[in-house]
Amino acid sequence: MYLDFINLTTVSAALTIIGAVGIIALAKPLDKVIMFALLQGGFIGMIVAAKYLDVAMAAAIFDPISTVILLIAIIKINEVRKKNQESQEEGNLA
Amino acid sequence: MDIIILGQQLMGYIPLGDIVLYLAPVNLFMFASALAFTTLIAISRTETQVEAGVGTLKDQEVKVDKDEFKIRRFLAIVCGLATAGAMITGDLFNFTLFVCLIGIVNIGIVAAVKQIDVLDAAFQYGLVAMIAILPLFGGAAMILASTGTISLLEIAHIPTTFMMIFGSLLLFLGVAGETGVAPFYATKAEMFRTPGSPFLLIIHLSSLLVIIRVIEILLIINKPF
Amino acid sequence: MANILLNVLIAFLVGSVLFGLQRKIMARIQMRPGPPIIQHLLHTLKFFIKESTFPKTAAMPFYIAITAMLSVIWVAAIIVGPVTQGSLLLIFAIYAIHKIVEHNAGSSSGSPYGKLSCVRAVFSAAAEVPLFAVLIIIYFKAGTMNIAQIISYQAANGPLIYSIPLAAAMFFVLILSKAPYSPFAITKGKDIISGYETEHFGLLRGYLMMSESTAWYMLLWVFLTVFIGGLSPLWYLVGMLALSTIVGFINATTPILNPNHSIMTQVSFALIGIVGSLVLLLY
Amino acid sequence: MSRIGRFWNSLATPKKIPRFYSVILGVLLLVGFIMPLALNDQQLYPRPTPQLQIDENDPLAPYDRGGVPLKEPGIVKSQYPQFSEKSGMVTSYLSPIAIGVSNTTIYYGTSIYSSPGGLIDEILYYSRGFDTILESTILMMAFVVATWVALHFTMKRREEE
Amino acid sequence: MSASVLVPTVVSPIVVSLYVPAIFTGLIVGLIGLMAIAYQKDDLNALILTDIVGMGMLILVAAVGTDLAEALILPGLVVELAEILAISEILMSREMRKKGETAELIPLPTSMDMEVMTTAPTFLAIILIVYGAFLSGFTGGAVAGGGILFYIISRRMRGVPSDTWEGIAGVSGIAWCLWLVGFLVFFVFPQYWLLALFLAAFGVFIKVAFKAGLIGVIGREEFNKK
Amino acid sequence: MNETIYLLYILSFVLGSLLGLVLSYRKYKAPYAIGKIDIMALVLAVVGWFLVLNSILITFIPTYITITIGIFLLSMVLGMRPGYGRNETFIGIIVAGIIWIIRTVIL
Amino acid sequence: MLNIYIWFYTGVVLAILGSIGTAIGPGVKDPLVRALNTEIAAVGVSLIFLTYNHTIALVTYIAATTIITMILLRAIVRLEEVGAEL
Repeated sequence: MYLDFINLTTVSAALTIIGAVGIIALAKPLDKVIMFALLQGGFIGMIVAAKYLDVAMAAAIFDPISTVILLIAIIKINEVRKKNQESQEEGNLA
Repeated sequence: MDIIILGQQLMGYIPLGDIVLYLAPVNLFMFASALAFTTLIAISRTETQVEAGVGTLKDQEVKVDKDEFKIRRFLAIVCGLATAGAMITGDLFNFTLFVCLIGIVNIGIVAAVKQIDVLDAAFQYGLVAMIAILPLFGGAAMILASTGTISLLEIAHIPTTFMMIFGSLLLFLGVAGETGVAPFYATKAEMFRTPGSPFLLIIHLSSLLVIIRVIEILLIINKPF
Repeated sequence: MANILLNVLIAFLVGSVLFGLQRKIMARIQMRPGPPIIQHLLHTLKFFIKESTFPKTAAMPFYIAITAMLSVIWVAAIIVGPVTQGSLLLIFAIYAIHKIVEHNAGSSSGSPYGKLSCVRAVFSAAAEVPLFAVLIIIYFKAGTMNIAQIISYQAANGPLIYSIPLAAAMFFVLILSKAPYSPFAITKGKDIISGYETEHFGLLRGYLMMSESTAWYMLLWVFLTVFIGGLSPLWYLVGMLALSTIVGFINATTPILNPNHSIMTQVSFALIGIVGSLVLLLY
Repeated sequence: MSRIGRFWNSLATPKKIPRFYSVILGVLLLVGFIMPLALNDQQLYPRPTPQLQIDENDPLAPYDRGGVPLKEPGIVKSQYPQFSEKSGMVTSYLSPIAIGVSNTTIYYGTSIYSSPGGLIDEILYYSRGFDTILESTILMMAFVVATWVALHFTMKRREEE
Repeated sequence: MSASVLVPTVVSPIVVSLYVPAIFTGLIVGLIGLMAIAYQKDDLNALILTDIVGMGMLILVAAVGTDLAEALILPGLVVELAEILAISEILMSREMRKKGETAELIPLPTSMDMEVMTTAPTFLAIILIVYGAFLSGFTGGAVAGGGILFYIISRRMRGVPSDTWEGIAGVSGIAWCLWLVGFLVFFVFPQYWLLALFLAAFGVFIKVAFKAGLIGVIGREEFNKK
Repeated sequence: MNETIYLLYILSFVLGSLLGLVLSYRKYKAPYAIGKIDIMALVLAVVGWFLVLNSILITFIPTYITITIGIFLLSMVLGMRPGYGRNETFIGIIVAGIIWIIRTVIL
Repeated sequence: MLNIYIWFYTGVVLAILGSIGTAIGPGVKDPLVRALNTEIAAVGVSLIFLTYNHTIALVTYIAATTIITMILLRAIVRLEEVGAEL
């Protein structure tokens, strides 16, 4: 009878909360992006449970977009930081 | 609709669906003066600031260059119109939107300048303006929740509850932040150090007129009797 | 129409003479002979026959229009106040526009002194705006914004100055901040020459000074009307003389404050006044 | 006294203002927790219980407010019905595509009602149209400001060098 | 479907019972954001935190739970977006002026050979734009704008001619006017409400979509003045 | 109507001070006069203050005319150049005040 | 009906958790981490919208969040590039 509680809504709720905790707890940005996918997955699940499929579709399309934007930013920022560090070391050497 | 607001007979109203603009003497006066100043701004050129040069005996002229002049004049006119609108609107939410428009345009007017200090002040003012949208819309929403309407003409008949007082306090703080009045004035006064007096006028004009208007609105919402 | 003209003339003359009186009183307190009482009026008139010049750096139509604007708004204040006894809120709106004009008269010339005065005007507006709370307190007490109704309320229930003394004190601070040489007069402090008027010469200066006198008269008139009630013209005159004398005493004996301090003092006054008045009202 | 003076001076630094403002606002928000808060249930434009329409398999859920497109107005409870003559018509309107979609599936109500016509459009464009003017003007002004700054400074580096 | 199911006379009891928790959530979220800003020394972090404060506002408005509340969320959302856009630009401009223009020219990662970047953008952008056009209005504008933005940002092609830029900005200005006309038609000629509706819906759609798209162009940082 | 009369008073005050100022600059060259009393000014002051405070006593002229004249006269003394006309004004006020007190007490 | 409560309270938890995470979470000194953490609160707010059936607002919000994220990340990257000390 406890199995009754396992439906789309509760599973998605669990997913989102795991995702949220994961995003906060993991320090590395790339790990965060992975957990972010989990969070988004749970969120879309909930919208589906509410039977608004068009909203779920929009959310599903925007999900990868935000992920890609996040990835671009993370790659870029790592590059910038590496370069800054190098130039700083060069400065130290000089 | 024969309504008396704060002891003033309405001189007329402009219905735009649920949003009704009303014209009472005070509102009309402030509306007219906002428009008058806006016209003045539209036809004026800017002043040239003369400052003592460092290390020489010569004076240094600080001018507003042409690009900057155009954009700032445009924003100033928009700000003037928004102020004029905020004076006569009879709808709480409409008012908050006018105030937001004033806030963002004010930031824009000073953001076009080159001095770092002024830009810094503009940014800090922008931060306050952004924070202020919480009390601004939150207050309006709270008044909506407790009265079921956001038309000032209707709220004028509804007895005050604690929630309305709280909402109106939030609203007031929101307007204070969005237009930068005491004691959040420092950011604003810094912005006035840049040349371009006619455009700066509108910043000050909007904030003072909006404060008067928000006092009127607070009195409409909170009825002491 | 004639009535308006009459009141404007009275306001201008009385305001000028009161300013003169105030200077005289300050001078006497400071052991100087001081100028004749009529001096301020003569100054004002003198500017109308002086040559007008315009700075090359000024923001043009604006620089001139701003003086006209100042005159217009105070004439409007007289129409709202003594002539038609309209809404108090309107007078405060006019006061707000006065602040704006003051600020922009300063900045439109391009002079650094005017600019400083302008920055200070913005500062001080921040301090004077809380004093608008007086309005709210009056409304809470009298239940109306209409000057005529406030007068009749006072005729029935006694002057408001007894029931809301703190509001009266706050309003007095507002009046004080508009008086020349007052501790709060940072926009016209002598460290920035004549503040916003520095670069207005001749006719324009004349208009500015004329409007200032009118403004002073109107502020006193509002104070007397709102807190003491409808008086006969003679008693208005006596009240205005008394207020000007008190202001003169204060101005003669206090230094001008640093801008930040001036504002925060006023804000503190306002805070104490608002909280105190509300407590009194609820109590 | 001098400490007060210094405090007053510190309030004049722009950088402190947002912090100061947020502290004041925070204190005011704290007051909200002890206020008696309750939703007045007599609201304008009330909507059915959440999920009610979708559970009844209404193809237009959750925005179905009745009415026949172009013929009969939908049900709206606006503030001043006397000022909007065609009140309810926009609510009931469905564009031809929307009608097609609604006949196909029951899960696309949101899309149907955010294409031209529908309740939100009625509120946003008709009864509270002025709000939308401001809203999009705000967006436009923010955009004007941002692009001006961007074009004149943050992006235009190559030519200047 | 009875009329009471379609539109009840009062707000449903569930919404009323959820009001207090929702308001408290809004207040708590706002409070956390505000306190964090109060302790924050860093301007950029303060800017990010104002986003949280804005969310508090959205919750407060949403909690009313009527159609009107939903219509009021949209302006709030737009205001938040607009202000973040303007203020972040000012912050950047300030810092760059302070530092004296030492920034790199290329904003995107130099080595960005991800598979998604070559295949996904066109597809996603087309879906979003078509869907956005179907939705129309603000919602549609935001959706389609997001699509355009994503497309522009992930394309390799660099350099937007100044004319194109001004052209797009001009179109969105015209769309705005279109939409004002629509608004006027609603009240001046109520019998043409359908025309007004379409003017309004598509005017706003075009405007918002292009504006969002242009944000993407700013994001590409490259601007070639020809 | 009431206000017109007050305007009249104010105008006469202004004109009187103006005249007094001009005349006193003509008459006195030294910046100060300590202890000296100008008989002419004394007469003006006494008459002026008398007329203003006790206008009722002169029954054959409307009061506003007497007050206007009185204000004109007293303001001539009051408006003299700095350092002059002070003592005269005080004496005038005292004399007129005594008469006023006597009048109110007796009548 | 239970579903509504689950959505609502999950939304509440996410919004509060997200804002706490944004305010004082581990490593939030890095603006990138902070900006990422705001996404949690955004999802929380979305769920609250879903509870009240504000679906059109929800769609708009999802799109707007993406745009806001992009604006914020752009600012972060740009400032990092300039080497700004705020």
